[in-house]
Amino acid sequence: MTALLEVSGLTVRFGSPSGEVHAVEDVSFAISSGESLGIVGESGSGKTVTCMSLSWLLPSPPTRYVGGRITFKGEELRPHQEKRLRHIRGRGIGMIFQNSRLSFDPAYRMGAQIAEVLRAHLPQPWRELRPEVIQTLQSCNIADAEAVLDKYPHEVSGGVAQRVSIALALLIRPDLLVADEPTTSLDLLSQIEVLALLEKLRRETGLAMILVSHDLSVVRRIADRVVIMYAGRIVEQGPAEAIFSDPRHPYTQGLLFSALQKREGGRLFELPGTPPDLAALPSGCSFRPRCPHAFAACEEMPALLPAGPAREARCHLLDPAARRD
Amino acid sequence: MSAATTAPAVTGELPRSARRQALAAFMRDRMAVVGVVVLLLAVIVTVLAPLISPYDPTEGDDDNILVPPFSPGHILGTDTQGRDMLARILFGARLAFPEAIIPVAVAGIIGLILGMIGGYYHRTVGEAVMRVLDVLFAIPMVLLAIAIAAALGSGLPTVVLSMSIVITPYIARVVSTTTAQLRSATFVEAARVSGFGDGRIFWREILPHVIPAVVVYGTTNMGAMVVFAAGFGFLGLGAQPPTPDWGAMIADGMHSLDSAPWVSTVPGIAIVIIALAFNYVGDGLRVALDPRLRTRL
Amino acid sequence: MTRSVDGALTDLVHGKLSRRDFAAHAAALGLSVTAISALLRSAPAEAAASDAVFPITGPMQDGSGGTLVVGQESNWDVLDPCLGTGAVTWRTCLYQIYESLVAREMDNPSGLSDPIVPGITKSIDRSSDGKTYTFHLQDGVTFSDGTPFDAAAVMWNVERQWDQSKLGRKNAPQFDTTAAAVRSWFWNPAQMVSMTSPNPGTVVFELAKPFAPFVSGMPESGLGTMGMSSPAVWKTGGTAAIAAHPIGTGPFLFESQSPGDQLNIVKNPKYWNPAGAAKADRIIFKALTDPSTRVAALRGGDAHVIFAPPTEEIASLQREGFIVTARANPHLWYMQLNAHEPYWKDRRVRQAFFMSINRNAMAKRLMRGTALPAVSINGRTCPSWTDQAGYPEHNIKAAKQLLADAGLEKGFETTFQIPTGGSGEMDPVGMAEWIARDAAQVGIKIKLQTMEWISYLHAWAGGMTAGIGMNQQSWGMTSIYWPNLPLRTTSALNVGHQPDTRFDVLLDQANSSLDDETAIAKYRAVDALNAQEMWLLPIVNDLAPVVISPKVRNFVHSSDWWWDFKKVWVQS
Amino acid sequence: MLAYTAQRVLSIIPTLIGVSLVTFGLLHLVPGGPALAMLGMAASDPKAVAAVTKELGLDRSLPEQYWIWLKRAVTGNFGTSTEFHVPVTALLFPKLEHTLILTAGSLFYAVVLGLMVGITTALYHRSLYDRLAMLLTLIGASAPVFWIGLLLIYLFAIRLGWLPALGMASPLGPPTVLGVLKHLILPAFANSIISLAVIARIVRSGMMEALVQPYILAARARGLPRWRQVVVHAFRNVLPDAINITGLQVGFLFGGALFVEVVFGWPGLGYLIYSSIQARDYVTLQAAVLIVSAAFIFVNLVADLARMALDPREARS
Repeated sequence: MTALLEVSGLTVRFGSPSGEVHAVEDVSFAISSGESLGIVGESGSGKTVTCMSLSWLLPSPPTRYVGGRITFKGEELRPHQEKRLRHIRGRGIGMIFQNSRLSFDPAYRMGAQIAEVLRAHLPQPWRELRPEVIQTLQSCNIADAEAVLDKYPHEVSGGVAQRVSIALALLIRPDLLVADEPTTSLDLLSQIEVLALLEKLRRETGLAMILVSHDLSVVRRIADRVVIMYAGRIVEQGPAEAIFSDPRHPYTQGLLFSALQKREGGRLFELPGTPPDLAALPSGCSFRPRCPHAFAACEEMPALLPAGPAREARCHLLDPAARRD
Repeated sequence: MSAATTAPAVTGELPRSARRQALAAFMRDRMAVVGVVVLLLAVIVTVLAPLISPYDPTEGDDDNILVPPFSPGHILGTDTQGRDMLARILFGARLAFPEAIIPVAVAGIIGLILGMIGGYYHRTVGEAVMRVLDVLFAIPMVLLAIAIAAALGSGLPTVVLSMSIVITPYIARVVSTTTAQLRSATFVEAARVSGFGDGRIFWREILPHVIPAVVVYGTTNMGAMVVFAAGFGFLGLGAQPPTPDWGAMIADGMHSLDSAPWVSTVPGIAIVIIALAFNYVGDGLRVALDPRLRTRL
Repeated sequence: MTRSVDGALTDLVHGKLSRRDFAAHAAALGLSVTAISALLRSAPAEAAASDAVFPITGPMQDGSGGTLVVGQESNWDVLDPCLGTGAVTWRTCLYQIYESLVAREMDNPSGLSDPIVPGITKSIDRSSDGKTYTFHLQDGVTFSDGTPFDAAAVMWNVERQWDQSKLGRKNAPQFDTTAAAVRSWFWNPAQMVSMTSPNPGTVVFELAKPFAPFVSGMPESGLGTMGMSSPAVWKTGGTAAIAAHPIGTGPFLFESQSPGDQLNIVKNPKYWNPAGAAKADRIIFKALTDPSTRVAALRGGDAHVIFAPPTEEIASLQREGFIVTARANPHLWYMQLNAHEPYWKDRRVRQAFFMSINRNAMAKRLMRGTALPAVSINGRTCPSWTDQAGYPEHNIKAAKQLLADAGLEKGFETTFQIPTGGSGEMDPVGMAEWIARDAAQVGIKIKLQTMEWISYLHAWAGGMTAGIGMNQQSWGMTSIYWPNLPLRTTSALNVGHQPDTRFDVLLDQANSSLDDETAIAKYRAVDALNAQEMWLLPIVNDLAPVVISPKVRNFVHSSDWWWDFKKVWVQS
Repeated sequence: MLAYTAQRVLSIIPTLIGVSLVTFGLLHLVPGGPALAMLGMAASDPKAVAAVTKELGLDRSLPEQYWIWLKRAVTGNFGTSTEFHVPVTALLFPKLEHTLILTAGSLFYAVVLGLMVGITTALYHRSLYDRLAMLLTLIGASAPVFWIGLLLIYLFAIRLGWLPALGMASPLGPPTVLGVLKHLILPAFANSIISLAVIARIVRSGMMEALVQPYILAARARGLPRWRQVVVHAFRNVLPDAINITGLQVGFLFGGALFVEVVFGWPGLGYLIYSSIQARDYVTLQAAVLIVSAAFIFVNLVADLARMALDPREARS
């Protein structure tokens, strides 16, 4: 099975007053048709920038695409080829954003915005598409679909907006759906509903999906495979079950532990320290300052090392040679 | 993207560090710094004009009428009466600065008071104040200024007075909008609930928040005031001749635009430079004093 | 076209070549930019001073037709011969549409304009006691609305502005307060007691006592006192109708106007005097108040004649092929001193101040030859004008001596009230600056106080108040009458409050003279007395330069404030 | 929204009365009344001045004069110009039309160029083009209008001879639409520069803000073409502010027309107002100021309502 999307060596930076921000460094992963991939990390870990970069979405400048190769359905996508990319975006790679209310233009009704997107990708006129739109909205658990079309973004709730957003992505039938923190800004009830919806989609359509979240439980419910990111780099990746049952990177272990604590309502365990400033990364392993196991070798950036079947982790602990020192 | 916003939240910081931060933001704006340098230089030159000016600005030389620029002895040339243009520009600045600064200062104070009243007591007295200002708004600015000047006779005091009257409503509007917003702000509500008098609320809670807006608006408008004052001079309503007035100098030179274009071009350039400097400083201040703008890339 | 750099430089110095053209020549000769600018700097500025003598006429050629566009320096006001004021109103349209009972020939290239020429009046008889004037009217004259011009029409027009209530009689229905006020300077001193018409071709005016300037004063202030408009128009809608539908006997007819912008008049095909019929088909007057706008209009071909060109541009306009004409006229730019200010009480101080002013340099350098230094209080076209009145020459040394004699060797401070502009004012601010500079040389420190024109008129007409040392005005008449206005102690125009009644005596004698020679001699005596007393300071006479396009034919510069355009035509 | 509109429209009336009061009071402070202007040199005769002043009714008390004026004005009778002796309405309306043409021309430049510059500089912000364009607009905004006008005349009319410098149409021959447009180019541009700069700067900062909004990124992610992101979405959200500022600028252009009309000999209201002050033609002035103010208030009101109507968040509340 060839990969639907293959990312290799993706490196993205920004300029800022305090120096160059290394948002994403040398990120490589792949996703196959029908597969679902979770990307996990704290805010500032580069997970959002990574998934925005899949179709070179961030405007450049100011974004600097320093390196990386993205192959989608066997075709290499290059930055700045806006004409080609326009057809990939939405049609090839659909996206759902963290705050869907903000992802709709406040000046237009929801219906008009849906129609506009459909018109950009589909040959049929809006009149023909409308029944399908209503149906899709209803299948996304929007009861009063007709009414929603006539509403402005500020007149619907965040949960409804998110479901409209998902419906809209589905209407164009993309090959890959990228959902960036789809539940973060929602209330609890909506979170549950949206997650259920995504799960249902996975089940019923077999759509390939990348789910970005800082919330492990969300990822755990949906993802087949997981990528853990820290300070712009992948620190660990592999099959979801394997990683959740046996994390190999100290950062992943910390994350899982704190999530566990939270769920059990116990004393809140947080990883000590804060993520590093991406404009002034420490030398060596970026996690070193917060790592309970840090040792001399960590002053050099470790490579991604094999950590089991189809698994990798970026830690010197996995390198018997390094441990010797 | 979230990684790009690096500035930490400013809540709970000492005012002094806020001020330092504003200064730092201002210094980062290269054009604003250039503007400040230009204005400082201009002020120094203006103050020293009697010492450094090569000629008396009102003393004409019959034998050197309309000498072109870059001539020996007259680097900017001479005008229709043989007066040295450089000397007239230098002395003209002595009018241009007061004409820019005093009206803004006067209107700033009056506008501050009226605007705070208008914004705070917006259902009673304030409404009346704002209505009166609406009337002044509706009369074209130039017309209002000319009528006042015609009523009071030409000269610096008239120019200053009529410009002050003309821009007061604008400043008052800026203040009243800000005040109206502040009125419902939590800390003002809190002060009111704690039983503080209106005077104290104005002085302690509203004024410190309104002043930056006035300063920014005022500085930005000083550039416009330089231009506006030139309009008075152009129409012959400016300073009493032979006192050099940039606007009057342009009017003087427009008759000889073809044979001696420098006579009106040189004061025009002087006006542009000073107005531009004020505009850049105003822009810099706006960014520096508005934390929302400051943190934006 | 090649010539040597030396040759070009010579031309430049002599004003035959503009600096720009010179630079172009020099560049063509391969000179570097720095060399050119060095040469330019070494040459004296062009037009710094001028001894230029301007022609009185443009190209003269028989012919007719065309549309003449005239760029005016200010708005005209009411198109009513009784109400219109200001030279521009008269010059632009009223003089072309209406005619005066008393006319002067102002477009005669040679000769003065005072002689009264036959027009709608054939001849005038004066009785030997100087109190009765009989006007014999021209036959066959009609207004352009077809109504006849006759004695009844003349009397109707006079009654419109002649306030008979002062004689205890009832005013005519057409009497207009404003019209009477506008002409009050004439009718009140003339003391007319009756106006009769023995037949439709004759009008007889009866005066209480002899008034020598009676006839010559009539065409002053335009043809104001005697501009004849059709009574029939008034009957249709009163004063407003006259301004809206100006109907006269003149060589042109009113066509249309946009007040303050444009006024069109067309040739009157039924003019009563075929010999004097208009040559141009149409004249368009444009109000172009900004001097550079007028010049731009001329250069762009949007105007054929412009009044009051900026003097700085005259030389370059001439080089471009435009014709600048100028001519002596009654204009006088004069100053009056405030007799209430203590320092002026001593005659020597007044003389010293006058002598400190270099009027010659002012006319030549500041006005670039478009003005002459004034040597009389009478206009240059007035029969009583003389250059022998005895006004002292510019002399700083003598002036200082006079001040020292008067005990003011340290000088004093005074204030000069001037308008920023206004009718016939030339460049009042520049001139006042010039005077202040000159006076400073003898220690008289002058502070200028400028005012906008109407505010100035208000202050001026009220007479100088304490603290004001002097003010300024521009007026003058071709009629001998004018000195009555500023110099009579009782006149409202004696704005400096000069107290010397010897002027009144001389003026009374002049006005009651029964022959012109005596009257002229007496007016000259007034002039000479003023040259001693120095209450009224004659500064310069404007030559009123006009720039015309070379397409304009038969243009003769007027010898008065107003203009006659009937002989002018435009080559297409 | 409807009630609000009605309330705003009604509030124009007291403002206009205030405007007429202020103008009236101000004019009567100016020394030298219409009598002086009408009499010229004869103004030196105080009896003549008094007679004319009485004739014009200017010897009555100010409140009385104002009341008489107001009563007539309500019926649409604005009196007769003391300068030209023609009905003020006949004098005013052609001039108003001319000023509207000039204002429309200026607005065209200000809006079209302002939007172009504002949008493109926001798109290429921090580029050399952006810096240059911003410098130029700021210089334009820092220069006196009459000076710019003079430079334009000097360059395009005198030196190059490309465009007419003066008036609305050539005085020779009947006016044509093309002729008026040609005459409009320079004065409209001179008049527009400050507004152009203001609009460009507002639009630029608005666009910069809008272009980084999530909905633009979302539009991009949904595969909308760039022009739709910029024009249909980013600009649409700047539009209410742009319209509002444009409304304010209309008033400004109306007032700024004075200098331009003087310099370019454009026969409009601004110039009429200026010359009416000089001639103390109170009658004309009162009406002219009222018209200009009414137009100014009206345009601002329309701009304000348009801004609200275009912002769905405000329109529905």
